[in-house]
Amino acid sequence: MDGNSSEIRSNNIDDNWSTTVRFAGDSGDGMQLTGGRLTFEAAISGMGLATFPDYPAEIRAPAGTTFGVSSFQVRFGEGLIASSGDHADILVAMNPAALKVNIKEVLPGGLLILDSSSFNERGIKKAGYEENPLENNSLAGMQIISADISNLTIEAVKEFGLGNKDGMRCRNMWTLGLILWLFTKETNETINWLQNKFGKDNILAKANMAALNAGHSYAENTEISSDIIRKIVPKIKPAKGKWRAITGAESLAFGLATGAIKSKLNMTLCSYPITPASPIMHYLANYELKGIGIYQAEDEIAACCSAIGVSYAGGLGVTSSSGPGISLKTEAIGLAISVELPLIIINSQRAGPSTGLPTRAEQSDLMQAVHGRHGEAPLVVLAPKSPSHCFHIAQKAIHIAIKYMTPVMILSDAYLTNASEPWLIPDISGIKENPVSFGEYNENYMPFERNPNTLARKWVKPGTKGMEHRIGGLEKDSISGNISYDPENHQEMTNLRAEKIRNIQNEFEKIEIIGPDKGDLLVIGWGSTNGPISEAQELLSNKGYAISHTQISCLWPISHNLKNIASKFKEVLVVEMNDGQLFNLLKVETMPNAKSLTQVSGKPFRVSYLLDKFKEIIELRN
Amino acid sequence: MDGNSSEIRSNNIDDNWSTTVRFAGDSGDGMQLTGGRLTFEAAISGMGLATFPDYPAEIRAPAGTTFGVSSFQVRFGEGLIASSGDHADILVAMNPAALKVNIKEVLPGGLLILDSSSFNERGIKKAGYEENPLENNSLAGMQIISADISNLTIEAVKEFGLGNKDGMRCRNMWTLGLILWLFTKETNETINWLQNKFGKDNILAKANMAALNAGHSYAENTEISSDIIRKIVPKIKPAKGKWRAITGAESLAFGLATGAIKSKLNMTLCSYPITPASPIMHYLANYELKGIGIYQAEDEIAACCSAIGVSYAGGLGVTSSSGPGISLKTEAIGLAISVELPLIIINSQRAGPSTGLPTRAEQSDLMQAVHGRHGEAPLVVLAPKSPSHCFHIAQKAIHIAIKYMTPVMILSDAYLTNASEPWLIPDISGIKENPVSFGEYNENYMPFERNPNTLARKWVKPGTKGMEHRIGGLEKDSISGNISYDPENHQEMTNLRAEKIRNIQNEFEKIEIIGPDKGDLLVIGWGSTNGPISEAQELLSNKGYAISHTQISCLWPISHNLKNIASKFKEVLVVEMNDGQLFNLLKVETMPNAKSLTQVSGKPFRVSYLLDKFKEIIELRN
Amino acid sequence: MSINTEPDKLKPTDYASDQEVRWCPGCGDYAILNAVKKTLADKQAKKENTVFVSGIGCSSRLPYYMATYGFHTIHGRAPAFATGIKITNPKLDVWVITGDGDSLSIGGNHFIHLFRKNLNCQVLLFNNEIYGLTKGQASPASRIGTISPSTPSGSLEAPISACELALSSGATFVARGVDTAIKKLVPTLSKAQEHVGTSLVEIYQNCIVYNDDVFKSFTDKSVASEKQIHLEHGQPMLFGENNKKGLAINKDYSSLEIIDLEQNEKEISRVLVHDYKNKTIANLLTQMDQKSMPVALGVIYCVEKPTLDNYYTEKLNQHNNEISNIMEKGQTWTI
Amino acid sequence: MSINTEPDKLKPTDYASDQEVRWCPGCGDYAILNAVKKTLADKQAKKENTVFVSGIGCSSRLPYYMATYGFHTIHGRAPAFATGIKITNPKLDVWVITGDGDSLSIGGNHFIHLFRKNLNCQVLLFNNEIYGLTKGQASPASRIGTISPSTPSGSLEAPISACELALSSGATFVARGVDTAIKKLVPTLSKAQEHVGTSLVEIYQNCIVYNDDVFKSFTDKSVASEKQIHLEHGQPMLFGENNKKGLAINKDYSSLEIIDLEQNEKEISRVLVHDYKNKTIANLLTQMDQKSMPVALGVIYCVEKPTLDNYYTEKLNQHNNEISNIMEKGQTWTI
Ligand SMILES: Cc1ncc(C[n+]2csc(CCOP(=O)(O)OP(=O)(O)O)c2C)c(N)n1
Ligand SMILES: Cc1ncc(C[n+]2csc(CCOP(=O)(O)OP(=O)(O)O)c2C)c(N)n1
Ligand code: SF4
Ligand code: SF4
Ligand SMILES: [Mg+2]
Ligand SMILES: [Mg+2]
Repeated sequence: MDGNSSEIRSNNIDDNWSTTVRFAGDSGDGMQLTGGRLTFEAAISGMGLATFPDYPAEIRAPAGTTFGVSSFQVRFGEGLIASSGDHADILVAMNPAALKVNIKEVLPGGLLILDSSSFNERGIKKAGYEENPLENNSLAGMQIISADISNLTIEAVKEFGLGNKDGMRCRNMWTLGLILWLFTKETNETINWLQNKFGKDNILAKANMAALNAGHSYAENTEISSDIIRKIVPKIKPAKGKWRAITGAESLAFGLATGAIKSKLNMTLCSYPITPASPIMHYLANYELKGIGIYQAEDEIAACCSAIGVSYAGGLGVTSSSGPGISLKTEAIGLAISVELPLIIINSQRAGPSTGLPTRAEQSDLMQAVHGRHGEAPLVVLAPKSPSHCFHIAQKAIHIAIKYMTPVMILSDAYLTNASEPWLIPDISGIKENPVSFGEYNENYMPFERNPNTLARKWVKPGTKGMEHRIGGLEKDSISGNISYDPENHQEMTNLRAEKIRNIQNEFEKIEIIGPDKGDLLVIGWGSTNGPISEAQELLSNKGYAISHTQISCLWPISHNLKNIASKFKEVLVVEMNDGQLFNLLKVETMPNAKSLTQVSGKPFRVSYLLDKFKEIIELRN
Repeated sequence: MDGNSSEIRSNNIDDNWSTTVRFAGDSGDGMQLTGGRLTFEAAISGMGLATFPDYPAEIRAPAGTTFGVSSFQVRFGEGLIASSGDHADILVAMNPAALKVNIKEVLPGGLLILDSSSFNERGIKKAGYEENPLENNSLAGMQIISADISNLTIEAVKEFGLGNKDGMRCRNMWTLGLILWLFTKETNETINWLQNKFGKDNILAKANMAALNAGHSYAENTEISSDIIRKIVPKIKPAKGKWRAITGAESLAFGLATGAIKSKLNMTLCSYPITPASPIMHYLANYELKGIGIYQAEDEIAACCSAIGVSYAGGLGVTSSSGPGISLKTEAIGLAISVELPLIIINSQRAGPSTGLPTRAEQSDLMQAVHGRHGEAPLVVLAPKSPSHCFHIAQKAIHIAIKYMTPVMILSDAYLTNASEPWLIPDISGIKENPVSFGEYNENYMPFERNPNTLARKWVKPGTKGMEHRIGGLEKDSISGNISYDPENHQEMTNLRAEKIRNIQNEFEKIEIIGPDKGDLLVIGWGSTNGPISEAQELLSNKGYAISHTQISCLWPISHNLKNIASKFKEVLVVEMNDGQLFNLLKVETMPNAKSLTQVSGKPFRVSYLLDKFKEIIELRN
Repeated sequence: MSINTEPDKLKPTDYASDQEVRWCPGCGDYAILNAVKKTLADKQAKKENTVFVSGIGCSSRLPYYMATYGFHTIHGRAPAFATGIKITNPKLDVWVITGDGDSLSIGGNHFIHLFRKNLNCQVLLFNNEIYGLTKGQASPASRIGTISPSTPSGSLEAPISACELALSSGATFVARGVDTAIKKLVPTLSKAQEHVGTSLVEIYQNCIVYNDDVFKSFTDKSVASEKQIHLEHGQPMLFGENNKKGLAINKDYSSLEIIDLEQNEKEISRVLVHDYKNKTIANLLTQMDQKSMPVALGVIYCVEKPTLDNYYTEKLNQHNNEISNIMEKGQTWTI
Repeated sequence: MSINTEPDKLKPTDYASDQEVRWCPGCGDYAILNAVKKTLADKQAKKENTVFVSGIGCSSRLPYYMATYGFHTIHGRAPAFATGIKITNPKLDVWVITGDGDSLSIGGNHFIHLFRKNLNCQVLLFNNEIYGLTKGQASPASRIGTISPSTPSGSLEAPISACELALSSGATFVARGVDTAIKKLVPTLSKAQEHVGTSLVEIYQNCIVYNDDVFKSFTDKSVASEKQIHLEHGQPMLFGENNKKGLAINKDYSSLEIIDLEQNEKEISRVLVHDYKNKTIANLLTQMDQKSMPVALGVIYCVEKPTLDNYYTEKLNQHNNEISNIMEKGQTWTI
């Protein structure tokens, strides 16, 4: 059941052209930036693409050590590009440590681009190698471009008076030049960008341009081994419009803001820093959007309570965190459920338990999201499946929270947060406005009277004359909202709270299936596993397998429809990055005979692994 | 599905003689004490008995108001007495408010004992009655003893110079005297007790004795209506030995202390006050047992962390709370799981969500106990089924926590905490000692190496020379315990943690079933529902129904045996005071076809209600 | 709840909700409730703009008894809720109701951060030096040796002073009152409400059931004049019968001392004049030992500083970006 | 981990574990780690009796680098773990390692209660005025206006002072040091370790990545003598070149002021003599404005009070009851 123990073979992604490039170096080496530039070059060619940065730990570390290596992977090509690639076709390693950490991510026969000058005794020792990997046989079977990138770069920028240290900073541009050449790309777009960034006559712009061109011409000139085949980037036609790359964190931030704006609410994200949830707070802080603010609280409990206070006062309260912080919010979320106020809770899941692996993705907080509170305390749990989908899920969450007066939890994860994909910038003015109608003066107001359709109580904010009332976490009379110790009332309120949430499945009646309506295998996934699953499904489907895929967005309440859908398949497989949590929920709710495929390694599934498992199940059955 | 809406009919508990007496009054009226005395009188007659105090809210309230009423119910008789009675045969109501609150708890035709002097205009109005219930027809069908208890008592104690206020304090003794007479009991035992309590010549002893005797003779002398039949208490022979009454809270305190003593560990209960968990802390604080202390922390998070610190340092760390406090401990419990230290967590469940109904029992924290943490974070969940069973469960929890180096959560509830039953005081010296063997110096010590049988790591406490090591919440190498970001190691550790807990089901292989091994209906319950379920099962069984009952003590891991056991019954019914939480767990784990019977009213099931439901299922099936 | 029938002038009773008050008879909370209602009536506070936010405890039930908006939240966290409320609608007049357990034990962190942030609200701390609602355990405000169910042989730990803690956390208004001294309490509450910033009013509140008479040594009528000093800004710190005693700072500045003016008339010059902007003296006033010194009541400290809600909303008002513009910032490409 | 090969005399490096240190190059944490090792070596502390307990943060990784016992717990809660450890085994020498975020933000409540309870342990607060590990957000110790990812236009809230907060919570030992001033830091750590009770050492620690040079205004060599005052109990509070400056209390006792002895030689009499038992002066020392005044370093406050662990274990030692006796207490009956 461990995706990582499957052996590395071909990428298996053979139907359409795609390629995966991985950049690795010290955090100071500018690998994220270089990867970003290549991503952009692919994007403007109209290709599908997916990127993922990979940090090993939370803190920086001495240069040249393995635990200081950070990397960035980008995959682009034709057709469906939903995952950032199982393995890299090309690895750029700026030093021995980067090679050591990342070599197992490269396909056999893949291309390594190395800075030979860093493979000196000191660098090799720092990386923990016993001997120089370029000199023993350990890289056999790989294609290697080993150039003295350091010196070639320093040489190229010398004329601008940059010292060695500053010169070294341009190594990434030299490398990018070489890679652009590999993909038969010119340097002009990047040069424009550099000039925009630094100013045309800036010395750094000039030095970086010189390094870029040097790398490009180095490749152009015969020095590169002739058996390295230059890859030709195809031209593809995606939808018309203005595009950008978007990460899950940005997409969530945009979605939240859009949802609040369309509801005509001021919004405050109340949060406390934690990896990997913080970027959402950082983005919103930076945007300085009308009516939208962030509040950094003293801890996660305060953050959650403040967010509830925001909603109580008639704003939109949002709170975000990851595992340890979400655990701390448990009690306060229970209050929000009890007083029936809208609240958005974002959990950027990371690998647990406890502090776990803070930078790694996992989906192991689902059970906690659904059942992790004391008492019968139901809420809504949604999960976006891709960076761009975050934008929709955030809006949907707000819509539900307001319409049903309920907390909604969004389960994102460390992968979604940082992964990016191309995004057609939406026309915000085209999104429907849906202003909240707060309760106004009404002589017969009863704080817990409900809308018979949604079972929602009315949202009445302080400041509304004549509607003064009290709410709290003690059990309330089902109409007046006054404290009630009556056993029958408690039963009724328990039922009402459950029913209100159960009904919300109507909002998710349409369950999108990729593939035929019936067949041999239905794969059910949720969240960030969408990438690898959809690719595996498409590949098998193209080969004639009767396989379908649904990635469910609403994890609680579970739609009854799912049962009908699943009943038309011989086998149902639930794929997730935990020990089988959705699988267990589905067993209870709908389908006792589903199977489970899990992985808890902090890393995303590999497409090739899924492919094998799917085939196995289908073939066994037939 | 609501046990409370079932109508009041006969007690249905017809096979053996039993009677239920309910005492109700202001908190100053000494009803708990009076009930306790009657309990004792029943106990020394060797009868089975069960008691339950019922407080409506957390705070006191003005005298004579309905929300100030507190009550105490005792049921005693022959045969199985596992629940404190669905309804009362006799209600003592010291004022109109007490009558108003409790009248619905009395059987039709039951006996009311009332203090007529309190039914004046003021008292009636304070209770919220429109008119005097003694004067309209509202008590029709009831037997009533309405005596001017206040004045009769004041009269009786006058000679000791007690003023009205102090005299009134003796009303409860007057009433007890009357009740003892009803059960053909003499006053001598209570007189002994009063003399012991106050000292023979103490004025209060004398006054109380006088009141007691006055009540007794009042009844003896013709004043009581002749159609009230005096109940004769049968003599029964229970096990030989020294007996006492015990509540769940005391029993847990004794069990924890015994477990620690037998493991040769110092124990600290680290806690923060909360209803209804506090009594466990209070008892342990009071006992002043060798090596056993309590530490009241600044909040529940600190309490849990301190308890982990205690275990880390080589003591036994215990932490106790109820819903809101347990929710706050979530994060810290995850750490205890990650570092694999013993820890006992006691959750005295109360009705939720949020603040809920703090004094009422519910079983709605089961899912949280099993799944309520971020990440894959398994632990062991146990539930005692009766006050005396708490003693065993506490010891078992300690045994498992130490043997497997794991946190164990004990799910008690507000009912178990306060309910009492007779208890044969165990011979502590007969309980096996099982001293912990801490890790001593070992050159090859690896902090996360495991015992191959239990998968437990070694417990090494600071102070042990040569064994210095570091632990923490980041993912650890599966042997050395050093921080590890390796994906495969994370998968392995996840599996190991899960497997260790799963194996603990071996500790609970024998599942006790009451009734035949196969049949029409197996009722599965857990925790404090044991009383009503066992009584209902016994009654139906006596009538020839093929019904069996098992009350499971280990809720996580779920024993595989349960599946086999259940497969021999046509129907399986899971009974619990929540929305079907164990039912859902069992569906996942073992038996997809079980049925569910639930109640979330903050009140225990009524035997009569269960009886009907069980019959219905069996008869429908046959 | 009828909007039209509101009387021209609101009386204290107009601020009472329709819920029956459920404290123990004789509890000091009743008096405080009355003082609060009277304060609101004095100010003719708008019910709809007034919000009582509380944690959990006997004291924290107060919001249910007010005819204003009210939020009975969770234990210790009321300041965090208040923050969310005020940054969303700074016009609301927010009163945080809390107990010594609620604010000094579980809620300690939010308590100190509220003062640090200086949210414009009032905190009424009902200090009965005990956990009332959970039946009388020792709290962090309990004196050493307090006998309680969790400390049957007396509590071990030194009590914490709410006022001192608040001062060190950056509080801008610190005051004290006594539950039943309603005539003094109402003006203090009134000043707290007027202060722009977080105002702490610590109210000594008698819990008749679990900690009866714990403040008797200075609240009892017979000793009140000798054991209480009522501070007035700009006035000398005099107390006792005929104001014949004064407070001065001792030689090494480590504490205040009592000057008996009857015996040392000349030392009047050493008597401090109350300057509620002086933090050093405020600290010393809150640290006075109840046994040997009087208890300082009234406004102990008061300074002005920017408030969080003002800061936050000012900043928010400067936010001018449109989402569509932000989305298009950075690298884009058009197809 | 061999038990037999322990050298006769332990060197600082003998206290290093086998784990590679993983802070950013140039981080102030390295210097503090060295100071800690040196302090232990100076005392020849037993590795097996020494426990480092930390929360979460860059600083909180320190325990992994020590060859003693170590527990890297959860964010903000190290004091609570330390409490459990010390009441179970008071012989252990417990060092709490924490950051400004860990102890002053999420951990504020445990921080103040630790001082209140006076657990016998050392708290080393690595104050870099920023959240390091989570990539540089403003912390409660950050100055107003700090630009960070969560405060892109500058932070709004006033910083909190760890030392002042500790003093008001009942701290019995408060000291300060600077990361790289290892010669001064080691003796301070040493005194903290010797103090019986909770010892706070606030260490100004430079985070080279997210808050570089924030302490430069007083740690830079060129200004150190003018901007630092090293306190010695019983010695006059002199500083500056040739000790030509002194600290005195101002007229209304509201703050300390600098006396330039070069110009006013006579005023030497006003210069305070450091008495580390004087809480008023300790408070003023911790409240000095860094811009106009020197920063107080060394032991600012030190008094003796009973400790929680001692109290607790003494009490536990008095527990003499046998469980079988207790079970039989109260009403029993024999059949
Ligand atoms: C999370 C949580 N922990 C504990 C409790 C139990 N509890 C309720 S009130 C209270 C303390 C009350 O003391 P205080 O704040 O002084 O208020 P008082 O009752 O004395 O007015 C406690 C511990 C709770 N409700 N929630
Ligand atoms: C419950 C919880 N909330 C948040 C975090 C994320 N987090 C880790 S360290 C840290 C703050 C670190 O700041 P500080 O204590 O000052 O330590 P430094 O890194 O600066 O040494 C935060 C917010 C966490 N690990 N756990
Ligand atoms: S327990 Fe104490 S504080 Fe609570 S209502 Fe009763 S007297 Fe008041
Ligand atoms: S981020 Fe700052 S505090 Fe953390 S290791 Fe790097 S320099 Fe040190
Ligand atoms: Mg209190
Ligand atoms: Mg920091």
